[in-house]
Amino acid sequence: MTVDVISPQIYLLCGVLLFVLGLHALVVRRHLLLKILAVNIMGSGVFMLLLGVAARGEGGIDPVPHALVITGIVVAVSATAVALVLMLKVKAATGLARLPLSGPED
Amino acid sequence: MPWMDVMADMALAPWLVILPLAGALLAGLWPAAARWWGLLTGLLTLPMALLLALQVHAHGPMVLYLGGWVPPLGIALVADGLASLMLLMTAGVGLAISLYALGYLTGETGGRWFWILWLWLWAAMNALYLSGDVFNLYVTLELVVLASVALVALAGGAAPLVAAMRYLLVSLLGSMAYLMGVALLYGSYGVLDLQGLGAQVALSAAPMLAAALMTVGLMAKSALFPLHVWLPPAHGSAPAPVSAALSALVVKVSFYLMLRLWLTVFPALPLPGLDMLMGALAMGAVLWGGLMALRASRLKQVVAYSTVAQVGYLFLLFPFLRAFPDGWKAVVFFAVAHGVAKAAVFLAAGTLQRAAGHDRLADLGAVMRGRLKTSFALGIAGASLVGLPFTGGFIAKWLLVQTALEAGLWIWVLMVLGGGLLAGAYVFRLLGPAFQPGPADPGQPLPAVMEWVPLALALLTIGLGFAGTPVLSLLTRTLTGGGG
Amino acid sequence: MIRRRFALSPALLMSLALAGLLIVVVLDLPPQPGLAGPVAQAMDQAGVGHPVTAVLLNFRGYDTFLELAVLMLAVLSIWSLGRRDPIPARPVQGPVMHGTLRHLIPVAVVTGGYLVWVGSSDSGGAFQGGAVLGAAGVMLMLSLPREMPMPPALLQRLGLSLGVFAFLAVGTAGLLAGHGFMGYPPAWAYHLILGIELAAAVSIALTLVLLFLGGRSRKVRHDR
Amino acid sequence: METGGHMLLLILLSSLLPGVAIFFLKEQQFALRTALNLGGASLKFLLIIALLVGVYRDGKTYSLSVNLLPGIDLVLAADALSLLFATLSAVLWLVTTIYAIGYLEDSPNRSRFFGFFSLCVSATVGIAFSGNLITLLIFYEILTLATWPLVVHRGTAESFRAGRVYLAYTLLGGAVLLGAVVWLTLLAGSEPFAAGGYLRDLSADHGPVLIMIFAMLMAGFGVKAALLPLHSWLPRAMVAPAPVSALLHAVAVVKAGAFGIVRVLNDVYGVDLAADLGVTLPLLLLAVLTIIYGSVRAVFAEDLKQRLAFSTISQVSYIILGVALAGPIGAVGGLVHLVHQGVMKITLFFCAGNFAETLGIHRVDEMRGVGRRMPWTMTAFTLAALGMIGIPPLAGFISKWYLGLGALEAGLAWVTVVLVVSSLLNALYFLPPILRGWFSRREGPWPDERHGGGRLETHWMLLLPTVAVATMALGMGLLASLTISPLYWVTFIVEFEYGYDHIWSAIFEWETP
Repeated sequence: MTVDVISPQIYLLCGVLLFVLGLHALVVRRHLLLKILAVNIMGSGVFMLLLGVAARGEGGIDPVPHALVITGIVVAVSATAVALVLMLKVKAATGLARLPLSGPED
Repeated sequence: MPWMDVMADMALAPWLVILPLAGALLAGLWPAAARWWGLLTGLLTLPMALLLALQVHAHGPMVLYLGGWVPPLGIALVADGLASLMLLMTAGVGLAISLYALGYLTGETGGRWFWILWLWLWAAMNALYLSGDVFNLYVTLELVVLASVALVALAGGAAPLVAAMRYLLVSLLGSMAYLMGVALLYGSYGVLDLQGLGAQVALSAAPMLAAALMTVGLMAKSALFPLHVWLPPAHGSAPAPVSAALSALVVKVSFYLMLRLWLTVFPALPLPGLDMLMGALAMGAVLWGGLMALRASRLKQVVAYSTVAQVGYLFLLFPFLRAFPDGWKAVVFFAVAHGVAKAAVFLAAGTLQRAAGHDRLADLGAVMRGRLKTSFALGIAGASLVGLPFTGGFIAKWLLVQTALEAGLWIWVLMVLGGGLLAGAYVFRLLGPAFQPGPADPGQPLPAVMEWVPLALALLTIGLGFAGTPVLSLLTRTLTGGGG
Repeated sequence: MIRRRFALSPALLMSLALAGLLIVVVLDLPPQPGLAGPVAQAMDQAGVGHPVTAVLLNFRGYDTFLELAVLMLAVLSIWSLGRRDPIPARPVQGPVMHGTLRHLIPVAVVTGGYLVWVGSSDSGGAFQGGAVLGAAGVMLMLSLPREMPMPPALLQRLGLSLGVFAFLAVGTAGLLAGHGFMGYPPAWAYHLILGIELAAAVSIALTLVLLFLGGRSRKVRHDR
Repeated sequence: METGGHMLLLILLSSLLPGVAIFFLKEQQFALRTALNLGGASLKFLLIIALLVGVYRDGKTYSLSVNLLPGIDLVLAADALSLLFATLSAVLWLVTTIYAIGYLEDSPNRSRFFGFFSLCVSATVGIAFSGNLITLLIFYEILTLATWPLVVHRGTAESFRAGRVYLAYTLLGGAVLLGAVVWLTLLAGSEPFAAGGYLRDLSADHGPVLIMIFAMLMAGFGVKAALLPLHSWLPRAMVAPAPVSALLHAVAVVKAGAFGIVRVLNDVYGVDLAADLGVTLPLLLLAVLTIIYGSVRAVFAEDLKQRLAFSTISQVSYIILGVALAGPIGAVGGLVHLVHQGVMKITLFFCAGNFAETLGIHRVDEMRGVGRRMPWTMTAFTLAALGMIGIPPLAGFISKWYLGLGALEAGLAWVTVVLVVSSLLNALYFLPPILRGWFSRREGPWPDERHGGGRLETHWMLLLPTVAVATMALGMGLLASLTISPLYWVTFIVEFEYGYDHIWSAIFEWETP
């Protein structure tokens, strides 16, 4: 009984934790691969939060957040793939898999 | 008019998604004919957008339930005054960009990718403007980001690639923040449609946090100072049609979404400090963008920094919204006027760059004298950026000053007027080379369309100078939130 | 190292503050059933038996349609980046890999197909099925790049756009037939949804493989 | 109210369309360009004559309005004051066009020059016919846009510097003006100009705000009118070609500023309200300061065009002084000086241009003996300069006479002292060139003689306009009592503004008590 009540809350908490972890890494890490992973971790956090939200209802599991998560995962996969290829292109062009500290002004 | 009654029953809104998307798919399948699919799309979409705007103006907002499923279960397409105005601007500028690209991209294999990605971008922007659902908006937003990142990277070379990467990461960060906001909203109210959320959102912690996350996320996407770093290299080094599309249209997308959220979902929320924060950043953008535009030595760099500056005005939205319920209309008119003028300036810059073979400002005099139509386009559209009379920019500036004065917000009056002075300084600097002594030389031979399209857009900015009343009246047909 | 840790502290503080805010808000979310009720009520007109599939392919079919579009656009974006490096060839010696693949791939195809079909009534669907099929494709690419014939470009593009095309065609047909954009006639809903799911699964599988390839091809091209 | 709006539109288009067409002409298409220039200028002149006939003989009203924003229209209308300014612009444009064609013979970028020249005149006429403050603001800003290319026309580093300064001042002025006009529109709506103003009802609640707005409006218009702290763009803008200096200084830019001030004082605030708010006295003081300052600087300027520029700074403030006296007689003096100064100053600039173009004379000390070499030009110069000083019966005397009477009427006798001092200073800077020109003997060759050996002293296209405007300047003074004279016209305007049956009744009112 207690487990049933608590478990959605744990999903919610873990979701928040993943989101913030990812956010922190995205800001702090400089290697592009780590940044891309960080975005993915943020995404996982939100998805977990959504699943936790879906499990709270009294009228059974809410299917809409599940559908949202599936859509969200696909979107995240697409963006990740583009980001990875772009990272490789940046590495090929600049020799570094990280962004220069300030923008090139000219 | 009888045909107007017939039109009233027709569902036009879906076609504004179907047409460009079909164009994009066909262009992807037959890349060799991509340019013609692009042209066809532009020619069909503009009248459709015009009809939709007339329809909305005559009959009020149109809401279409997709698949017949009424929200909150289904997703609605909402074509109201705001959406149809943005669609119309996109269609007008989009057609101009397409026509221009026909001349600009001849014989380049890279041109094919431009057409495919550009049509995708167009479809994505239209889908976003019409969407009435916070999660669906997230998906459309990602479509816009992917298409525009690919367009930025299209130029190749280190600077555009780094800019594209930076843009993508900032956008993804923004998307995640937005998505977190969606999750919080759904967790609080169990619905996703804008109207349904707007009816329920009341002052409490979860929607406040959601609003903050979504707003900050979208702010990051729209290159507001100090998150603008990727913009000048991206917009400055891309091919001219891409620069025009990015600066004139894509920048407005996240602005639109922010406005939509605050009009429909969050009107009941006061966010203390947000207006001042946004206003301060806007001020920073106007000053920094203006000063950098004054310093830049290349034509397209100047124009790109001008975009950084003008994005600042868009964020006057927050102080205005807080002070004055109708204040957003001035900002929307500004967005439209800027869209048309900036597209004209970027396309004219592209023509001059092609003709001269470079875009070093100091050495452009001969080509500017040799290509009068383009120089005039640059001058007229530049006047609109400054806010000189008989252009849309003047009406926009008037409305901004009027709104700020009406709300008693002196500091923004000063900012708008001062920003106009900075714009004046860099626009006249752009035009300066034309007046240096020397011969007139049209430079490389170019297709006529590359001269006529910027001029047509510049004349459109003059048209906007007389369109204040109809545009504002269209904007009164905008759905706003009930405020629970 | 110590200096670096000091430099990080503002970001850390911000993250912690956000975490605190989020936790407080999340734990305080009011209990509400979400859309479980409306979905359950509409299931008899949905054409499929599983609520998640009904949401994905019918109630919020437009989301799914745009999501297929995102996938396709990702591939196009990657192609537009124009990578010219070849796929790293790792021909595996010995019978183990080949033998495994020979058994695994038919299983994956059957499993993927089943997942698509079962999605209408149970857990599963185009994405799950497409993902399994895509995984099979990725394995093939990893192990047999030299022997694997790549389909012609037009076929690749067709397969890639199949899902979006099918969705767009059905959606537009609904609009023209008076059921509204993205609307199905209730009697046909099941068949149309299954058709879209199949087309989508094929596109998704192909897309995943192409995303994995990341714009590379089997041969080095020297046209840059 | 919409009667005859097309007339006003035609008058605008008669310079706008030829202007746009001229831009796209090739440099060597001399005949077509000249035909467009002169055709446009003559057409505009004839149209304005027709308008005058329509207004005064047939009693028609002309107006045209185009909607800009809800409640805000772009209004063109013809009243007496606008007709005065428009006629002045049209006449002087015609002569300046002829002069410019002769002056710029064989110089590069003539199509561009005449294109912007025509835009400039269109903007000026637009200012003249503006029926409300917003329209005035719009055309005022367009004027900025159209004159900058003329200032930088020569393309030298110096002209770009002058252009930058010009832009900095005028754009800043435009921004302040925009703020003021928006503010006023928020308070009072976009009312048409009305004799006596339309703000009386607001003064009770919004007195301080109205004063603030007035200050902003004066700053905005004061930039172009070269009021004291805002004047320093003008002498620098002298790098422009002589016809530009002539047009900018005589009509377009500085007069647009002065005209705006007159409009605000007469037809927006109304003289009574302005006097009640206590804003006329500071304006008067500023005008007085500018008059003295400009004259003093002119005395010390050795470059002829610089001297004329500082003289302009001083003389334009006579107009402002006149309306700031807040009485009918002073207003007559100010407004009539709008015309008189325009004609006299354009004569002087034409002469300066002739000296420079024919003999290479740029400095006052180079003018020795020029009277013998160029007697016609020197006569024109002398007439205009003596007029400026205010020697009876020349035009400038009439202005100063009415200004003096106006000052006495307003009980500000000290202003007459200022007028006298200023006239002395005028004499101090105008007499030396006249005396040198006529009575000194030239030693050695001219600095740069170009038009030698012809029957005329210089190109006929330079000489004819000069003589024509000099004759006008003379005529305006000698024939001031005729019904077609500017004085009569101005008297009519002022009677309307102040609601008198006859201007002299004002004088009697002032004399009898």
